[in-house]
Amino acid sequence: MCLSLYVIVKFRRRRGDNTIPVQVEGNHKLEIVWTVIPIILLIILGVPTVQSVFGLSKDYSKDPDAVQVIVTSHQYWWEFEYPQFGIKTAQEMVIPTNAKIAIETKSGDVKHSFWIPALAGKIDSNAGANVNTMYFEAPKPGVYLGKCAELCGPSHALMDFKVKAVDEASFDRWIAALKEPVELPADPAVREAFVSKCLSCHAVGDQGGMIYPNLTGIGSRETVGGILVNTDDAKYANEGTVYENLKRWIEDPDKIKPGNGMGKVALTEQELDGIAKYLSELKLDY
Amino acid sequence: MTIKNRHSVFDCRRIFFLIGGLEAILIRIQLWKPLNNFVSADMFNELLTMHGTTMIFLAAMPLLFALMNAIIPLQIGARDVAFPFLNSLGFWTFLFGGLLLNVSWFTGGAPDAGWTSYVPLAGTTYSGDHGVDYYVIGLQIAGIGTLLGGINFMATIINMRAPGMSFMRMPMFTWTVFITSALILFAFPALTVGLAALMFDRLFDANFFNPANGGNTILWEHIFWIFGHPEVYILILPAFGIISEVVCTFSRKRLFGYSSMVFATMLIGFLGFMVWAHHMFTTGLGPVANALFSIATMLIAVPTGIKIFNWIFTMWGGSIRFTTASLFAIGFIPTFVMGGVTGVMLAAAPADFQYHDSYFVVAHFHYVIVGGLIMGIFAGLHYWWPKMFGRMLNETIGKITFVTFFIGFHMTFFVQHFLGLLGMPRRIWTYLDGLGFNGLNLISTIGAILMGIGTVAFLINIVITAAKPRNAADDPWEDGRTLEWAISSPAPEYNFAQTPLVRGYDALWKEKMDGNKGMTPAEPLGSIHMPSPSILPFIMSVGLFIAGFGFMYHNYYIGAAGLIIMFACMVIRSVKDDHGFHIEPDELQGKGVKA
Amino acid sequence: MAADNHTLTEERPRRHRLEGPQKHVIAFIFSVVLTLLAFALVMSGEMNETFIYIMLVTMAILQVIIQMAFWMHMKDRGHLFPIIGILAVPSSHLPVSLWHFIGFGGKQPIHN
Amino acid sequence: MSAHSHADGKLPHEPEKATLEGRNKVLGFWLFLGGETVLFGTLFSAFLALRHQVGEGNPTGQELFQLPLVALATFLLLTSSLTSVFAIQAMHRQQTKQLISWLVITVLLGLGFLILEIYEFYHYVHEGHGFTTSAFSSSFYTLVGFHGAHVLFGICWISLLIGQLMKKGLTVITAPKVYVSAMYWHFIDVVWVFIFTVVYLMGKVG
Ligand code: HEA
Ligand code: HEA
Ligand code: HEC
Ligand code: CUA
Ligand SMILES: [Cu+2]
Repeated sequence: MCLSLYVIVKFRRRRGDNTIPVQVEGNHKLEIVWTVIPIILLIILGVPTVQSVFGLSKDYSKDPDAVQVIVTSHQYWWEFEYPQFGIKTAQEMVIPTNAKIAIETKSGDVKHSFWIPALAGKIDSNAGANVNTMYFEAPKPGVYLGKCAELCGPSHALMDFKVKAVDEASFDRWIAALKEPVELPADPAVREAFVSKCLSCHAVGDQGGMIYPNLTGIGSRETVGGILVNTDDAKYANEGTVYENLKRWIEDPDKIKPGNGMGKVALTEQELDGIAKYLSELKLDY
Repeated sequence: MTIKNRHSVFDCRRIFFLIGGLEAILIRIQLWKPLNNFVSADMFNELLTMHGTTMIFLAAMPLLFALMNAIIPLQIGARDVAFPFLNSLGFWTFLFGGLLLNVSWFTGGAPDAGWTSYVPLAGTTYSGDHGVDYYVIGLQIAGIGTLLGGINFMATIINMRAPGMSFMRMPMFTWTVFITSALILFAFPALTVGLAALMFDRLFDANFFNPANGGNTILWEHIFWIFGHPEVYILILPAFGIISEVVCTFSRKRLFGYSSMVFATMLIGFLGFMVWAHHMFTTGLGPVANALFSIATMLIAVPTGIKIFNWIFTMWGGSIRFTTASLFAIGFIPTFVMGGVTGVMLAAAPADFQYHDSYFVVAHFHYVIVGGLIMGIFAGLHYWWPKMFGRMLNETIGKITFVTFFIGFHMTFFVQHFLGLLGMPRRIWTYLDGLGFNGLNLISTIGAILMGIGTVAFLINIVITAAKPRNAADDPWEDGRTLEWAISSPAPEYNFAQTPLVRGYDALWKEKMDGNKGMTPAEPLGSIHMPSPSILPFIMSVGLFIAGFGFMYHNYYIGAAGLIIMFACMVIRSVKDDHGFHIEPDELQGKGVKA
Repeated sequence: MAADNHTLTEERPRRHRLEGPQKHVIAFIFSVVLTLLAFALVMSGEMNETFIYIMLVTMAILQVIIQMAFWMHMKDRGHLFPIIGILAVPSSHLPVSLWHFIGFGGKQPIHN
Repeated sequence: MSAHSHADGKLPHEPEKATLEGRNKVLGFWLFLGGETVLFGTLFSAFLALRHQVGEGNPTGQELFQLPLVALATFLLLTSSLTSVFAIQAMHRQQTKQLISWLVITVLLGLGFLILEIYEFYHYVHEGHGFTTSAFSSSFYTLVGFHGAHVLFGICWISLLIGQLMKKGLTVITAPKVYVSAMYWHFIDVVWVFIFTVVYLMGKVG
C-alpha cells in the first residue's frame, strides 16, 4: 500500500507535462521476485495451517478421559447430552475447567453451526449427513457466549447459548443435582396447568417429555431461551430477573424468538404467574 | 434489437444495482442499533437473500456484460459479436429471470434462505412457501442468459479478431473477458444442475437433498460452490481487465509484464476450479480435504500478486493523470489487496473455523467485490462512457462520486472485520445489547449511506450528461491505446467501416507512435452485412417466464404452454433464414471512416 | 436432386476422397466390441468388484476417445485448439469432484 | 429445387465452414458442448453420490436393471452415431439425397432408442421405482432422463433439418446446421457410453 501511495505521488502528471514515458515491456528479474516472495510467504503460512488442520481434527469422542457432549441443534435451541452421565440439558452447557470437552454435533432439523467464539472455532451440525466432532478446553472458569453460525431461519440471530465452565467438584455436583427428582408446583391449579400444558413437551427431573428443552434447573441458568439474560441489575432490553424473563418468555415466546417451536400457550394470568414463579425457583445447587 | 440495444439496455441493468443497494441500505438500517425492530426477522432474511442474489446475478454480472458487449467487439476490431441473436436472447432471458425473481416480493414472500440457499432450510419442509421457488426458477432462467453470453464472447474473441490481432496482441480487457467467459461456460452448468435438482425436490418431490429419503444435503453445498467459487472470479477478472486498461491509459505507459498478466489470468481461472471447498471448511470434510483446499486456495495469491505488482510498476515512471476513472482504478489496488489478504487469512482452514460465517467474511467479500469489482465497474463506466454514449461524464461530480463512495465504502466494511473478530455472526437480523457491537455497526451503517450518496451522485451525473450534446472526441482521453479509440464516439452501428489492420500490441498507440493518424484498413471500403433485428428472443424469454410461473404454481398447462412458445420460436428461428441487410459505402457517415 | 452430382470430383481435396466409410466402420466395430466386452464382463459375474469397475471405466474412456477421434472430426482443420481447451477444464476439475463424491474425501456423508 | 441452392455455382468443399457465420456456429457449438460436458459431469457426480441411497424395501439397481434391453438400446444409439457420420460424408460429397436418407435412418434409430427407454421407465415404475421413491431413484431418472430429453430434442431438431434440406437443399446456411446437429448427436452417444457404464453396468455389479 505504501508502495502504491509512493507511486501515485511521485509519478503524477504535472501540468503541461506532455512527455511520453518510456514504454517498458516488463522486467523478468522483478517479475520473478514478486512471484517468489509470495510463494515463500505462503509456504510460511501453509505449513502451520496443515499442521493445525490435522491437530484440530483429532477425535476425542472415544476418549474416556474427555467429557463427551452430544450437541443437537434445533430451530432455535441447543440440546446437550452427556452420554457418560446419562443426562440431558438445554441452552446451557456446563463443563469442567481444564478437561478436554469432546463434542459431537447433530441436527434435529436444518443445518446449524456450533460456535463459542471465545473458546473455539465452529463446526456445523449437518442435517442427515456426517456427524462432526470437535474438541476444546476452557482453562478459566466463567460464562462464555455461544452462537449459531449458520443461517437456519428467522430466529437464527437469536440462537444463542451459554457455556459455563466450573471447577471439577462443582461439575460433579451439577450432574448429581440434575439427576435429583423435582417437586411439582404446590398450588394444585398451577400444577395441573403445568403438567398438562407444559410437561407435554418439557421435562423437569424425571417427569415429562425429553424431546424439548429440559427445564430442570432453569431457575439457576444464566438465561432464558438463550437470550433473555437473568440479572438483578438489568441494563438492556434483553435483561431482567429470572422471574421476569420467564414470564416474558412464557407469555409470548414468538415475540422474543420469531418462529420458534414453542408457540404461545394459553394460560390464565394466575397460571402464568404461578408457573413463572415456580420455574424461577427451580434451581440447582452446585 | 441487436447492436443498437447494446447501449440502451444499460439502464435496465443499472436498476438492479439500485434495488440491491436499496436492500443493502435497509439491511444496514436494521442493524444500526441493537434489538432494532425496523424490519421483521422474516423480512430481514428476504432482504439479505435478495441483496446477495440480486447483486451477484442481476447487478454485477450484467453490468460487466454491458461493458463487454460495448467494448469487446471494438477492442478486437470486429463489426459485432459472433452471435447477435444469442446476445439478444441472453439479455432477455437474464431480464425476465431477474423480473421473475423480484416478482416474489409481491406474491407473499421473497426467497429467504440466503443467496447460497443451503438445504434443508431451502427445502419444502422448512421453506414451504414459494419464496425459494422464485430463487430456483429465476436464477435458472437468468443463468441461461449468462451461459449464452459466455459462449458468445468466447466465439467472438476466437473467430472475429481483426487481421493482425493475434492472441498475444489482444488488449488485457479482452483477455480477461475471454477467460471469464470460459469460466462461465464451465461453472454455470453446475449451477444449472444444482438448481434443477432443487427444483425437482421442491416441485416434484424428488429426494436429492431430502435426508428422510436418503438425499444428501452436503451434495448441494458441493454443487453450489463448484459453481460459486469460479463465479467470484467470473466477477473479478473483467474488473482486473478494466483496471489494466485504465491504469495504462492514464499513466501513458504500456502495461508492465503483459505476458505474465495473461498467464496470471489463466492461472487464476484454472485454480478457481480447484478451491471450492474453502467455503465448506466447517462442514466436516475431514482434515485431508481441508488441508488440500487450504493450500490450493492460498496458491491463488501468487498470480493475483503478480497482477497487483504489474499494475504498480505500470504506474512507476509513468505520467499519471487523475481523472475519475483513474482514481477509481488507483483506489482499487490497495482496497483489493486488503480483501485478498483477508481472503488468504480465510483460506487457512483452522483460522476459518473462527472466521467462517462471521462478519469477517462479510468484510472480506465486500472488499473484493465492492472495493474490487464495483470500483472496477465505476472506473470502466467513467472511462468508456464517451465511447458508449458520445458524451463525457462530468469530472467534478465524478470526483465527488469517488470520494463519497470510497470513504463510505471503507467506513462500512473496514469495521466489519472487527465485528467478525468480536464474534458477530453474519446473517443475523438483530443482535443483543451489551456485546460491544453497537458502535461499530453504527459506523458501518453511516458508511453505507455515504455509499448511497456516492451512487446518487453518479446517477445525477448520468442525467446531467445526457442533456449535453454528443461531442466527445474519438480519443477523448488523448492517450487511448487500443482499437476502440480509433473510431468515433459513440461507435457507429457497424463499429468499423473498414476492418483495421493490427500491427502490434496496443494497436492504436503503435500507429500514434509511428506518426500515423489512425489505423490502416485491412480491406477496401465495401458494403457491410448486418443481421436483421428479431423479436424472437424477446418472445422466447416471455415463454420461459410463463413456463416458470406455470410450474411453480403446479399449473402444468400454463407451464407447457410457456415451453411450447419457446420451442416454437426456436423452430421459427431455424426455418427462417436471416438474410440481414447491407449498409452500402455511400451510407457510411464520414465520421466512422478513419482510414 | 440430380444436380448433386455436378460437383467435380477432381476438385475435391484429397482428404475427402480418402475419407471413405471404412475408417468409420472400423471405429464402429471397435465401439461395439468394447461395449459387448463391458456387458459380458458384468453379466459373467464372479469377479473382483474393483477390478470390474476399473475395467469398465477404462473401456468407456477408450471408447470415447475412439469416437471423438473418428466421429467428432477431431482431426479436422481448426478443431484441435478449441477441443483441447473445451475438454481440458472439465476433465481437470471433474476428477477432483468425483474424488470427493466416490470415496476418499475424508469423512463421507452418511445416510441416516 | 437443388438448382436454387446451387444457383451461384457449386458449393465449397466444406460448406459448413464456408462462411464466417458457419465457422462461428461450429465453434460456438463446440463451446456449448463443453458446457454440456460439465452439465452431465455434475449429474453423474450427483448420481454417484446418491446411488446407494435406495431406502428400505425399494428395488436396487441390481434388481431392476435388465442388461439385454440396455445392450440393445446401446447398439441402436451407437449405430445411429455411425449413420450420422455417413450423413456428414454424404454432405461433403454434396449428395443431398443420400444425406437426407442417412439423417432419416439416424432419426429412426434414435426413436427406437427412445421407445426402449420409455418402455424401461414404465417398467421400473411398475416395480416400485418411481421418481420420488428414493434419492437413488430421483438421481437415476434425472440423469438418464436428461439424456433421454437430449435424444428427444435431437430427434426433433434433425427432423426439422431434414425438412429444411428437402425444401432449401444443401446451402452454406443449411450445411453448418447439419454439421452441428451431427456433432450434437455424437455427443449424446458419448454421454450414453458413460451412462451404460456408470449407471447400468456398475449398478449391476453393486
Ligand atoms: C470478487 C469476488 C471474490 C474474490 C476475488 C475473492 C478472492 C479470494 N477469496 Fe473470497 N469470497 C467471496 C468473493 C471473492 N473472494 C465471496 C462472495 C465469499 C462469501 C460467499 C458466501 O459465503 O456468501 C468469499 C468467501 C471466501 C472464503 C470462505 C470464507 C468462509 O465462508 O468461511 C474463503 C476461504 O478461503 C475465501 C478466500 C479467498 C481468497 C484466498 C481469494 C484470493 O483470490 C485473493 C487473492 C488476492 C490477494 C492475496 C491480494 C494480492 C496479492 C499480493 C499483494 C501478493 C502477496 C500476498 C500474500 C502472499 C498473502 N473467500
Ligand atoms: C455484487 C455483490 C454485492 C455488492 C455490490 C454489495 C454491496 C453492499 N452490501 Fe452486500 N452482500 C453480497 C453481495 C454484494 N453486496 C452478498 C453475496 C451477501 C451475502 C448474502 C447472504 O448472506 O446470503 C451480502 C451481504 C451483505 C451484508 C451482510 C448481511 C448479513 O449477513 O446479515 C451486508 C451488511 O452490511 C451488506 C451490505 C452491503 C452494502 C452496504 C453494500 C453497498 O456497497 C451498496 C451500495 C449501493 C447503494 C447504496 C445503492 C444506492 C441506491 C440508491 C440509494 C437508490 C435507490 C433507489 C432506487 C431503487 C430507485 N451486504
Ligand atoms: C409444543 C411444545 C411446547 C410446549 C407445549 C411448551 N413449550 Fe416451552 N419450549 C418449547 C420449545 C421448542 C422451546 C425452545 C424454544 C427456542 O428457544 O427456540 C421451549 C422453551 C422454553 C423455555 C426456555 C428454555 C430454556 O432452556 O431457556 C421455557 C422456560 C419454557 N419453554 C417453558 C414452557 C412452559 C412454562 C410451558 C407451558 C406453559 C411450555 N414451555 C410449553 C416447546 C414447548
Ligand atoms: Cu441455528 Cu442459525
Ligand atoms: Cu471462494
